Parts: sequence; C-alpha cells; structure tokens
Amino acid sequence: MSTTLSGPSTDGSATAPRTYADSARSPIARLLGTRDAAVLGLLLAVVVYAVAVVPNFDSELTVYFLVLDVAPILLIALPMTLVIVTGEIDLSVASIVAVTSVLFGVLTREGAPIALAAVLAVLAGALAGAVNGLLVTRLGLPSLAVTIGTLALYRGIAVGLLGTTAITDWPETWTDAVTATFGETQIPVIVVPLALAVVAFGLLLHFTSFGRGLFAIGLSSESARFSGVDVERTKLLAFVLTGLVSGVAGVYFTLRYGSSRGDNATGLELQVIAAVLLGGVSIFGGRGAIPGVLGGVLLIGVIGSALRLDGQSANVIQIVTGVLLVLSVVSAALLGWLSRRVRRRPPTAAEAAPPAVPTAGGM
Amino acid sequence: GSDGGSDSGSGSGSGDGGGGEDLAITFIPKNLGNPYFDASQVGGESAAEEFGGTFEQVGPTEATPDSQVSFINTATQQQAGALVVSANDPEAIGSALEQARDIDIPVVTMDSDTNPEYRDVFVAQADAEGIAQAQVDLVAEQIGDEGEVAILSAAANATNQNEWIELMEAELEENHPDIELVDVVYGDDDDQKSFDETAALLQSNPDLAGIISPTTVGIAAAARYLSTSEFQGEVALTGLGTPNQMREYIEDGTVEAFALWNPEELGYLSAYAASALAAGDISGEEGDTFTAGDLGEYTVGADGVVVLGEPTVFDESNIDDFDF
Amino acid sequence: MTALDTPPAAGAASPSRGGSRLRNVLKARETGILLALLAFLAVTTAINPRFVFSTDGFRDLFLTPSILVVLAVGQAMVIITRNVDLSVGSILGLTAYLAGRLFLDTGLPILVVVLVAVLAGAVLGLVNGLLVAFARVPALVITLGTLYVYRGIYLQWAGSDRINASDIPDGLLSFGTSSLLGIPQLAIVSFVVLALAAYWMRTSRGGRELYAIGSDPAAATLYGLKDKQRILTAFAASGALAGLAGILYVSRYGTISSGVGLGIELEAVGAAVIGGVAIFGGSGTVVGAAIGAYLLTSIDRGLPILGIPDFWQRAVVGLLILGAIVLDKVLAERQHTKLLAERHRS
Amino acid sequence: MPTTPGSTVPALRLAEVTKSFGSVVALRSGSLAVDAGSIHALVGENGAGKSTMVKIIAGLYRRDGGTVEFQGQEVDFRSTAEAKAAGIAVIYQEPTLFPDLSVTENLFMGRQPTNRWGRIDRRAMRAEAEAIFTRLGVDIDPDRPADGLSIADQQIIEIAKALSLDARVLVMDEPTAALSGNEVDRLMTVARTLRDAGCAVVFISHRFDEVFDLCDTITVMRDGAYVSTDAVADVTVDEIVRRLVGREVSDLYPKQHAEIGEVLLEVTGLTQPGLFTDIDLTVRAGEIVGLAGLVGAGRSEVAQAVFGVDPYAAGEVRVAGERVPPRDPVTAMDLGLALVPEDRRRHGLVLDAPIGRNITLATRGRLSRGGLLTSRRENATAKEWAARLEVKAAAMDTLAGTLSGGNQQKVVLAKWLSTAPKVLIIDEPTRGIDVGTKSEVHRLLSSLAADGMGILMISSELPEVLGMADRVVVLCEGRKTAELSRAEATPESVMTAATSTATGAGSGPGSTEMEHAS
Ligand SMILES: Nc1ncnc2c1ncn2[C@@H]1O[C@H](COP(=O)(O)OP(=O)(O)OP(=O)(O)O)[C@@H](O)[C@H]1O
Ligand SMILES: Nc1ncnc2c1ncn2[C@@H]1O[C@H](COP(=O)(O)OP(=O)(O)OP(=O)(O)O)[C@@H](O)[C@H]1O
Ligand SMILES: [Mg+2]
Ligand SMILES: [Mg+2]
Repeated sequence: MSTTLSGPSTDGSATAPRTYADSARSPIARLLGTRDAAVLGLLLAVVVYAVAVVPNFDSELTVYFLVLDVAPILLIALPMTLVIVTGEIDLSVASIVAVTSVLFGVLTREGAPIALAAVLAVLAGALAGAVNGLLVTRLGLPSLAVTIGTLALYRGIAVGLLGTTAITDWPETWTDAVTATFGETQIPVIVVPLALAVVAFGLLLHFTSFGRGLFAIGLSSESARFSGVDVERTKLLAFVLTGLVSGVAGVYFTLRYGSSRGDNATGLELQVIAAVLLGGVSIFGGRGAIPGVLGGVLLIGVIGSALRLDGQSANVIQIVTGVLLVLSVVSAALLGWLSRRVRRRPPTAAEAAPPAVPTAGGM
Repeated sequence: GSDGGSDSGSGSGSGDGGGGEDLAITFIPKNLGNPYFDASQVGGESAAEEFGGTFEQVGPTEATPDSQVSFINTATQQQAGALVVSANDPEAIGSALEQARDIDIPVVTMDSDTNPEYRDVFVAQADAEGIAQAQVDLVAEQIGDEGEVAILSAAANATNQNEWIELMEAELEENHPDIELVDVVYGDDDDQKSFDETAALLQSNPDLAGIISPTTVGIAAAARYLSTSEFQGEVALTGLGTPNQMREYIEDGTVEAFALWNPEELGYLSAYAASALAAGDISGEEGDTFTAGDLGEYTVGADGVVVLGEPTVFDESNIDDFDF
Repeated sequence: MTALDTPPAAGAASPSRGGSRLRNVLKARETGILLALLAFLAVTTAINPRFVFSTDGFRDLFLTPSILVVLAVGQAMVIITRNVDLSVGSILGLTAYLAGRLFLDTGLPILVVVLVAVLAGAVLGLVNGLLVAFARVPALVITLGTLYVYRGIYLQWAGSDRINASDIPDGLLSFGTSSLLGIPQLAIVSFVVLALAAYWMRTSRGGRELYAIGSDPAAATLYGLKDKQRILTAFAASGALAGLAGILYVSRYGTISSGVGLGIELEAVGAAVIGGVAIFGGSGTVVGAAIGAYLLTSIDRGLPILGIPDFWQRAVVGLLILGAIVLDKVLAERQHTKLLAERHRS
Repeated sequence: MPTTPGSTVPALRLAEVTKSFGSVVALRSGSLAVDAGSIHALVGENGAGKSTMVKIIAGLYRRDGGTVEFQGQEVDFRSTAEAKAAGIAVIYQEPTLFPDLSVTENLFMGRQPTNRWGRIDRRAMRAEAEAIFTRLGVDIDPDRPADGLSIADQQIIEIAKALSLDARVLVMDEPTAALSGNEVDRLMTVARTLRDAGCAVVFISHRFDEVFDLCDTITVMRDGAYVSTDAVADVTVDEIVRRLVGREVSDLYPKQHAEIGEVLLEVTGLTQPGLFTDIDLTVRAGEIVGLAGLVGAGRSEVAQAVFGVDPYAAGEVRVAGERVPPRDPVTAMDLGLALVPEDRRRHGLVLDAPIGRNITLATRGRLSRGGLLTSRRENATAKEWAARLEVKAAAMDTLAGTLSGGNQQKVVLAKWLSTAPKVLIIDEPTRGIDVGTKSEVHRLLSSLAADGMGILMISSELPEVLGMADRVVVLCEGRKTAELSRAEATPESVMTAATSTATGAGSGPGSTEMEHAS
C-alpha cells in the first residue's frame, strides 16, 4: 500500500481509478433548469406579448428609453448581486446615488473641472460603500440595520449639502454624451459601457477566485474562512464596489437629468433589490447569477414600459412589481412543498426547514 | 440645448396631431393625488371635450423629476398629440421634453415651468410678481404690517415656490420694513410633514405673527394645526389654497383670507394653448394670440409665457361662490 | 450627536453588585435610551423653554410621536421574532384611506370604522405572516413585495382622490387634537397600546415564545413551540397596529392623500433599533421601541430649535441609528465577555 | 429483535425503524425496548444512528418506516411538543438553548406555570428552577442569560429541563460528554432516583465505565442497525466492543514506516487565556504526532489557532522556519499548512456547493489563469483528487451535503491535499466514519507521512492515537501535560496525563473513551 498521493500518477492499487462526470444532468437540462432560464424565458414572453398587444411598444424609441431608464438599476444591481450573494444587503445605494450626484454638482459649481468632479464623486461613492462595509465586517454589525442607518445618513448629507437649490447648468457635451445614440438609430451609446459592466461583473462573479469566495461565504461563511477565504476583505470589497458603482450611477443620474439634487433616485434601492431578487439571487446568499439579474432588471424595465404605454398608472406597475417579487421567492417554496406533498409521509416541521435543523449528531 | 441631432429625423410624419379635431392631450402633473392638479385635470378635460380631442392624465406618485421623465418618454413613444406638464425640476425633465418636441409634439408647461428652451408655451397661473405681491399684501394687512413672519413652502426644489419666495423677500424688504421674515421651512407637499413643520415653526418662533404658505397642501395642513392650537387667531395664516380645503378654516376664523387662481381654468387654458400649438395657430412667439373657449382671447407674452390672470382672494364674503 | 451615545453606556456600566432589581433597571438598554431622550429634551428646552413649557409644546411632545409609537410597538414584536415588516407604511396608507372612504360613503359609526380599519390591517399583516411562516422566505423580501403591492392597491383604488378634513366626522378629528387631563388622547391611545403589548410580551407564553423564536429558531423547533402560529401572531399584530396607526393618522392630520405613510416603515424599524431591539431578534422590548420612537420624533422637532437646519435632520437620524446599533453591539459584546469571564472564574 | 426482560409491556419500543436523509441512510433498522424502572444503555460507534433514533423518539424527525410504541400504544409524533406532552423528555447531544433568555425561561419555555388569569407566574417559575438546581446540586444563577454558559452548564440545564417535565421516558444522548467527574456522579444519582420512581431511562454514552456502572440493560447498534440487547451483568466490555466495531480492532491501524526528517511545524508558547496555555509542539517531516486529551481539553482550539482561524494572545508558529502570522489562514496556507477541521459540516465543507467547487476552494487562486477561473479547470483538478481518494460520487456537481460522512471527509481531505501542504493538521480524522473508510483514511495518513508530510493528528479515540502516532502530545485543560514517544505511549500513560492537572479537576481517571477498554 505504498502509493504516492502527492504525485500526479494514479493509484497503484489494482482497480482502475474512478471517473466522474462534470454534471449529473445533461447540458440541456442544466441550461433550462435554472432560475436564470426561467427569468429570461419570462422576459421573452413579456416582450413578445407586449409587442403583439401594446401599441407603440415595438418602436425603436422603446428600446432607447428602456435602456436609459434601467441603466442605473442595472449598474447598481450588478455589485448588489455580489453583496447579496455573500448573504448581506445594501439598502443605502439610492442615497449614495443622491449624495454623489450632489457632490458632483457642488464640486462643479465650485469650479472643479467636470471630469475631476466626476472622478471625485465616484470615489466618494466608494468611500460611502467602504463605511458600510467596515461597519459590517470590522464591527460585525448586521448589514440590514447598518444600511438602514446609512440610507438616512447619506440621503441627509445629500439634502443637507444642497438645501433648496438644484444644480442644473451642465455643459451640453456632457449631458448629450449620456443620451447620445449610434448614428441614425435609436440605440443609445451607453449600451456599450453597460454591456461591458455586465460582462465584467459576470466574469468577476463566475470566473474568478474572488467570485468563488463570494459564493462560499454566502453558503457557509465559516467553511469559507476555514478554507482560506478572507471573509472580511471579500465582503468589504463587495460593499466598496457597490458604493463605487452607485457613485457612477450618481454621475449618470446627474447628467441624464441635467440636475444635481438631493432627492435624486428616491426609492431606487427597492427597485434594485427587487430586480436582483427577481433575477433569482437568493436573499440567504450563495445563489444567483448575473444573466438572471440582467433578466430581472430588464423584466422590471419592460413591464414598466409596457404598462405605461398601455396607459396604466404608476400604481399598477407597483402592484405588478410587488407581486412578481413575492412570487419569485414563494414559488421555490411552493414547488418544494408540492413535491413533498407527493411523497408518502409528510415531514415534521424540523425537516421542512433545513436551516432550522441542528447539524447532525456525532460532533 | 439640442440633443445631438441624431434622432431628429425619426419623428417626421408623426406630428400629425395638428388641428383641434382628435387631438390627444396628455397631462403630466407633478404628482397624482394632488387636489390642485385634480382641479386642473377637470379644466383640461372639459377643454378637450369642447374642441373634440381626447384627454389623458398620467404621472408619478411622488413629485420627483426622474419618475416624471418616464411618463414624458412614454407619451413621446405614444406620439401624443400634445403634452401639458407641470415640471418637478426646471432642468431635469428638459431633455425628455426636447425629445418629444423633436417629433413635433407641442409642449406646454403649466403651473411650474422648465427653462424656456424646453417648451413652447408656459401657462402661468398669474405672473410671479403678482402672486408674490398678493401674498405679501394679505399677510401685511392681517398682521398690521409689522412683526415676524415665516414661510411654509412645498419641496425645497420647487421652481415656482422658490421664485415666489425670492420675490416675496424682495417685496418685504422694499415695502414692508417692519416685517421680518424669520424662517422658511419645507413641507414637501406632504400633509404630515407640513403639519409637523408648522408645529415646529410655532415652537421655535414664539413671536411669530404670521405664516405664508404658497402651496395648497401646506396652507391646509398649517390651518388644521393652527385651528387646534393655542395660536388660533393669534398667528395669521395666508397663502395659496383651494376654497374646498380652506372653507372650514375661514368659517372658524383660523384664516382670514387667502389667494389662488382657479386651477380648473389653468388646466382649461393650458389645454387650449396646447391645441392652438398643435393646430399651428401659435408657435409660442411673443405676440401670438389664441382663443381659449369661454375664457376668451389670450396673448403670448415674452419668453412664451401666457398669464391666466390675477389671483382671486378668497375670504368669508366670497368663498361659498367657489367649488374646487 | 455623540453626546447622546454616552448616557446608555454609563448606565450600563454601573458595576454595583447587590440590589439586583435596581441593577437590572440601570443595566436595561431602555434606560440608556430614555436618558438620551431626557437629555435631548433638557438641552432643547434650555434653549427654547417653549419646546416643553407651553400648551402646544407640551401637547405635541406626546402627540406627535403617538403614531410612530404604535407602529414601532408592532415592528418591535416582529423584529423580536427575527423578522421585519417593511409593509407597515403601505398598510397605514391603505387603512387610512379605507377609513376615509367608509366615513365618506357609509354612515358607519366611528367605532365601527376604527374596528374595520384595525381588522383590515390585521388581515394584511396576516398575509405577510402566512407568506413568511409557510413559504419560509425571508420577511425582508416578502414585506418589500407587499410594500409595493399594498401601496399600489391603495393608489389604484384612491386614484387621484383625496379625502379632506371636512369629510371626516368631527368626533374623530377632535379626538385627534383634544386632551384628557392635559394628555392628548392620541397619546393615551398609544400608551394603552404600549402597555397592553408590553404586558402581553412579558407575561404571556405567546409573548415569551416570540423572544424564544427570535433568539434561536432551531431551538424553538426543538422545544416544540408553535413557531408558525407565533410568527403569524406577530405579523398580524404589526398589521393591526398599522391599521390603528392609520386611524390615528386620519384623526390627527385630517387629510388623506397619496403620500400617507410613505417611508414611515424605515422610521418604525429605526425606532425599534434605536430603542434596543436587536435586528436579529431575541432581545429588546416594546417599551424600548416606543422610547426610540419618542427620541426620533423629538429630534425631528427639536433640531430646528438647536439651530440645525431642517435639511440635515435625515443625516442626524442616520447617525443616531448607526450609533444605536454600534452601542448595542458594544454592550452585547461586553456582556458576553463578562459572562464568559464569570464562567472562567467559577 | 430486542429481548424484553420482564413480562410487562415496555414503556418505549422501537422496531425496525428506518430513516434516510436524501441518499444518506442514517437508520437502516433501529430497534429498542425500554422498560419502566430501568436504565437502558444504547451504544454504537459515531454515526451508528443513535442520535437519529433519539430524534425520532422525540418527534423531531418522522420515521420512514417501522413502528414506535409508547406504553403499548403505537405512536407517530409530529412535533417535539407532542412527544413532550405524552411524557417523553429528551436531552439532545448538542444543547439547544435560547441565548438571550434567562436560565429560568429556558427551563420552562412553552410550558411556563401560569396563575389563575393565565399570566406567567414568574415567582413560581423561579422557585421551581431553584428547587431543580438544588436537587441537582448545582449553583447556576436562574436569572442570568443562557448566553456564555459553558457546555457543561448548558448540559446541566438540558438535564434540569428534562427533570422538570416529570417524564415517564427520559432519553439522554451523551449527557456526560462534557461533564466533570462530580457532575457525572450527580447525574448518575439523579438517573437512579428517576429509575426508582418508575421512569424508563435511555442512556447513550461512549464511556463504558459509566455504562456498566449505571445501566441495567445494554443495546448495541452498528451502521444504523440493531445488533444485540443484553443484561449488563451478562456481557463483558470486550464482547460489546467486538459487536459494535464489527471486526477485529487490530485490523485498523496500518502504520507504515517513514523517515523522520527536519522540523516542519514549530509551535512555541501558544497561549489564549481561558482556552490553552503555553503550548509547545513540533512536527517533523514524515512524522505523525498525535494530540490526545479528553473532550474539551482544548485541542481543537490549539489547532485552529495554529492555522490562524482563531486568535491567540501569545506565542509563535513557524512552518519550515517561516513565521506564520496570527489570524491569517491565507498566509498559513501559502506557507504550507492545512487544517482538516473537526466539525465537517460547519467548517470543513460548503454543504450546499458541488463537490468540485469544494475540492478546489482552497486552491482556487492557484488554478486561475490570467485571473480567470473556469469550471473546466476546476473540475479537471477536482476529478483527479476525487479519484485518488476514491470519493463515491457520480458527478462533480453533486452537492457535498448529500454525500455520506466518510465521503464528505474524503472531499475535505482532497481539498487540503490538493494544496500540497507541508504540514497537515487533522482534527478527529475518523469521527462519524464507517469502519471501512476509517482504515482507508488511516492508510492514507500513513502513506502521506511516508512521503514526507508532517501530520498533527487530533483524536479522541485512544487506539487511533496509539496505533497511528510516532509521538503523542497530551493536553489537559488547555495545558500540555505529557509528550510521549511511540514506545512510551500506552493507554495508561496517556490517560494519566490526560486527567492529571495541577488543579486536579476534570474527569475522573475512569472516564475514558470507549475504545480504551478494548
Ligand atoms: N440531518 C441529516 N442529514 C443528513 N445526514 C444525517 C443527518 N443526521 C444524521 N445524518 C447521518 O446519519 C448517520 C447517523 O447519525 P447519528 O447522528 O444518528 O449518529 P450517532 O450514532 O448519534 O453518532 P455519534 O456517536 O457521533 O453522536 C450519520 O452518518 C450522519 O452523518
Ligand atoms: N461553543 C462553545 N461555547 C463555550 N465554550 C466552548 C464552546 N466550544 C468549546 N468550548 C470550550 O472550549 C474548551 C475546549 O473545547 P474543544 O471542544 O475545542 O476541546 P477539544 O479538546 O478539541 O475536544 P474535542 O474532543 O471535543 O474536540 C472547553 O472548555 C469547551 O467547554
Ligand atoms: Mg449522536
Ligand atoms: Mg475538538
């Protein structure tokens, strides 16, 4: 039995080494059986339905406005996905958008070159994210409570800094750059940076060791720590990224609306979180994917756009968003419940709730 | 500013909403659920009925510019016949309006204006000086032209309120040296906030003689607070309010007199202005004239402003003649 | 506002050994926040005596927080079970409008309307509870969803309709502003609610089980507690209290428009957290949450008097919430190490 | 079938009960019959299914098949409340208390005494709590929160909870594991009193001295199935051990010869107040160092501090001469340390992640190319290691949580071996692992050492320590009490060191782990 285990050669014992498949399911089943596929499918269905039924939905302008409208939600949803995958949450993003927008405005008003002001505003966003992250990681505070606090704090600073004024004189070269389109088409130029951001975050989450760490933390932060994942640093980075991207969204917001105001992006945090959760990211952490999030964001955007074109008021849009959100989380539980119903013997309360079961005996 | 020019061609042939017949007018107020805009909606509707167009009112639930933009965009996509907007921000909705105008949708602002370059015509409730003047006169009269006054405004960014406040400050300084403006607070056109701000105002300024609230939500909330407080009848309250909301406070003596134009007429006039624009009767140039149904003939002034008229002052003697 | 953070720490640090009851009172998290409140009132009143010593000032001191107190009590009950209810603002708006409509469209007596509104709130809360307890999905997501849904339903129903003070019966309106023995009646309502909730939470099995469930859900299952039923109870209570708050709103403000209750859920959560209710459940009291509501509201009212412009209020509130949770953490950690140390000594 | 001594109906009877968790069969055929007025021992190796059976009795799990009879009636409890109401009290293996609530409330939660208005009668509750603690002879403040209580005190509260129920059946799942000598004595007195009052007591323990001292009847389980039931007087310890291991124990420890090389791990003066003090350790290349001690001696804490997941106040750790910074597992890994933790489910594995991802979690940085990492690369590496350790699984996307304990342990091992460590710290390498896998793991450890790895092995199974280690370091209450060469290490010398502290507290010398007896 003197096999060498550290060398790459196979086991010296008589039997052939075991072999393994990559996956127990077929590639098709793997592709179609995911939450992402469901969200993207639903998105497709909604688009097809809207094109067929809602007047004017099939115009080029729809795409144009849709992209401009969902841009901040999409941008922030990307890093928010990272945060939620680690099992945390950041409710302060809309306030960071506001405070960076205001800072951008104030700096420009005070004579800073606009590009410099934009960079400083984005850095301020990163700083705001770092404050969240440090409170969560260093002090071990619950992110929900921390970011409810900073939601008020950052919004308060934004409103406090500008008072009654709004800064509205922005150079047209800048504001136009944000709303510009490709040549004669109605495809806004910002789809390029947006697509790059989606790809970058997709790679970061799904194709880097940092991303693997995020998932491991979300599923079991203790096991992650014991396996050499720097839990604190990883979470901190996720929060900083969220702040930074919210800062970018703040600059975008300012230029798109040509206005730096303390009440910019009010309520945006709930839309972002709704989109992320709709996209199949688990609020418990450890599960989720960027394509699904993209689908979730677009779904919210498309539904809003279609309903508005259909003459529905903002209220109906709210109802639909809320119902979708509830359904998206309840559906998993509902399916699980149904499949258990089918089984012969119903479980006890403890078994029905995996998280509530104490770890198995023997330790 | 122009919008890169890239999309200017796309709307050709779609600006066919011209002419009073089947003109589809879309009203986008600052927010829904605001009685002031409900009244202007009634006016807009009856105007549309008169000239045979269709009328729709859509808008955000919160009075913020970004949510208003979505509704402007939607109207653009629907190629609405004409847009009537009360702006939540003079600049922020500008490019959205420009896009609408690029495909030849006439844009009228009413009540709260954008920067002039973004719209064809602004229908003003009264000229700003007149509004400021009326409110200062009312409060001066009620407090005997001396003492401390404060202002309870709407949102801190509200264009029209801020303009009036500036003019009121100037007017007070110039013509009422014994009146001191001690505070300006913001109720955000929210009942609860306005109510609580009134309470705080009275507490922090014990010598307050009068409050001016140039917003219908604010004045009603302030009146309700005053009517139940020790200051009822002690502190004068005036400003801009709707008769229906203020009737009981006039009756119980909390408020002596307040002013407002008729928002129904404002909506009515705006709809006619939009129709005139769509029909090509006017282009928003100074000196253009058009007829607004029962209200008669109006002339476009400098900067494309059409003024509805002088505000009406409501008091015990006339309040029962109005219902809006 | 760092000054506000010191009294609780000082109160909790008192190392006296004997007199366990007194020690417990001093050690209680509520004492600290109460001291902070009193300190704030004292400073503000010193600057402007009318803040407390005037008819209106004294009345508003109790009157203004009463709606938030009622909401915070319900919120505390939910948070203690390691959940959260973000939909209370929407429930408040919906029930307020429901009450307004009932006054407008039917001749129902005030008491009946109050009852209907409270019941409606309870039903809406129950929906939250059912989804949370049976679908086993986090309350944050569920109530975020119902926040949208309930408000959407309310706005859809109300349209641009608005209910004015003249539509509300005078009895209810005067109830909202009049006082009994110098104490505003709305405040009395909130006191009664607070007292009942505190009594129930302390002396009933159901109340104690809310703590148990929040303290360790897995252990609650092992104990065989009726955890689903209790979570339902907490959410229904929170909903019912939001319904009651809706009535209080109508009674105090008289007008019901689209913005009613917008964003108040975060204030309710904030009040509970400031008042020492741990966001992860298991500890804190409804009394603490109520004091938190008083502190939040008083700061809102008092900041202008202290010369801090209106615009900075939100920032101060944010700092306060952060201060409260940091303080909580520090105290909990200190308590934990002290207990560990005691163990090692023995 | 269990033989039922006496002719009366047993108070509790289980027959051929089965229970699976997904693909894991925890209980294949569990049987047990307990009479009123007797104490019944249930013994079996780790993972034999004892706790699972207890949880079925308690109503926490529902059985998949078989029968459970309580006082002659077939029962099917759907919740612990139902079982409790019927008169079954259970002390679980892991104490489960509400940390925020007072000790008294913990005792009575869900069934507090109420006054005539239905309000909780706090005074009565507290008085009763004090009475129970007096009866148990312990001094715990009933008003203090449960947070921060020692494991022993928590166990006492579990016992007090069960006592206050006045149950007719009392099940105790390893209640003595964390208790000191006099606490154990007191518990035994209480158990006997209960028996004499007509209660049926089930007692689970790995300590044979306790079992033979206390119990009347003994049931043996192995691999989730019933093996035998005898009167204690009729069997010997050796006989029981043979039954529960299922084969000759001597098969187990295939120690291979290895060249002992230079020092790889050097720990000096490691101290963390309250947990361990002044620990010195060295591990050389090719050497297996056993770290022995009683449960709770602080061995896991030392291991975790060395690896950097836990803090330490003083001392130094070096790997191959390089200083390992405290609280920095990432650097420790890079320097060549690996830790296979004790608690597999909480620390070792990401249960809800695929095994492929689990195996490559610690090497994910090294596997990246140009900063990017693909599942293909990961799976290639993971497959290689899974094959080498013969992990029984179909695919790399099988969730780790669905594997059996032994295979889970192999996945953890694969993860750490793939980092090519210089020193492997392995905490309870065979806990909860079936006998076959157990010797596979032992063989693996031996061959790793033969290849020049340094291994620090923590184990509570004395035969494992004695069979595997070249050198044995013994801890007692956080202090190093002996360092024994392979030759010096005997059951007696290790146990003496493990129970001999300056203070003299701790478990009595008789409370050895079950394998000691063999
Ligand atoms: N909830 C669960 N999910 C999956 N497997 C489980 C679960 N609980 C127990 N098992 C498995 O069932 C088997 C029996 O476990 P059990 O806890 O009953 O053993 P035990 O005899 O109590 O061992 P010990 O002496 O270590 O306490 C083990 O292989 C364990 O890993
Ligand atoms: N969760 C906990 N809370 C409080 N004290 C704990 C906890 N875990 C361990 N301890 C204490 O820390 C000390 C060391 O325990 P630990 O379990 O690490 O020892 P060990 O020698 O590794 O034993 P084992 O054989 O169980 O692994 C003991 O006094 C124990 O009571
Ligand atoms: Mg066990
Ligand atoms: Mg250990």
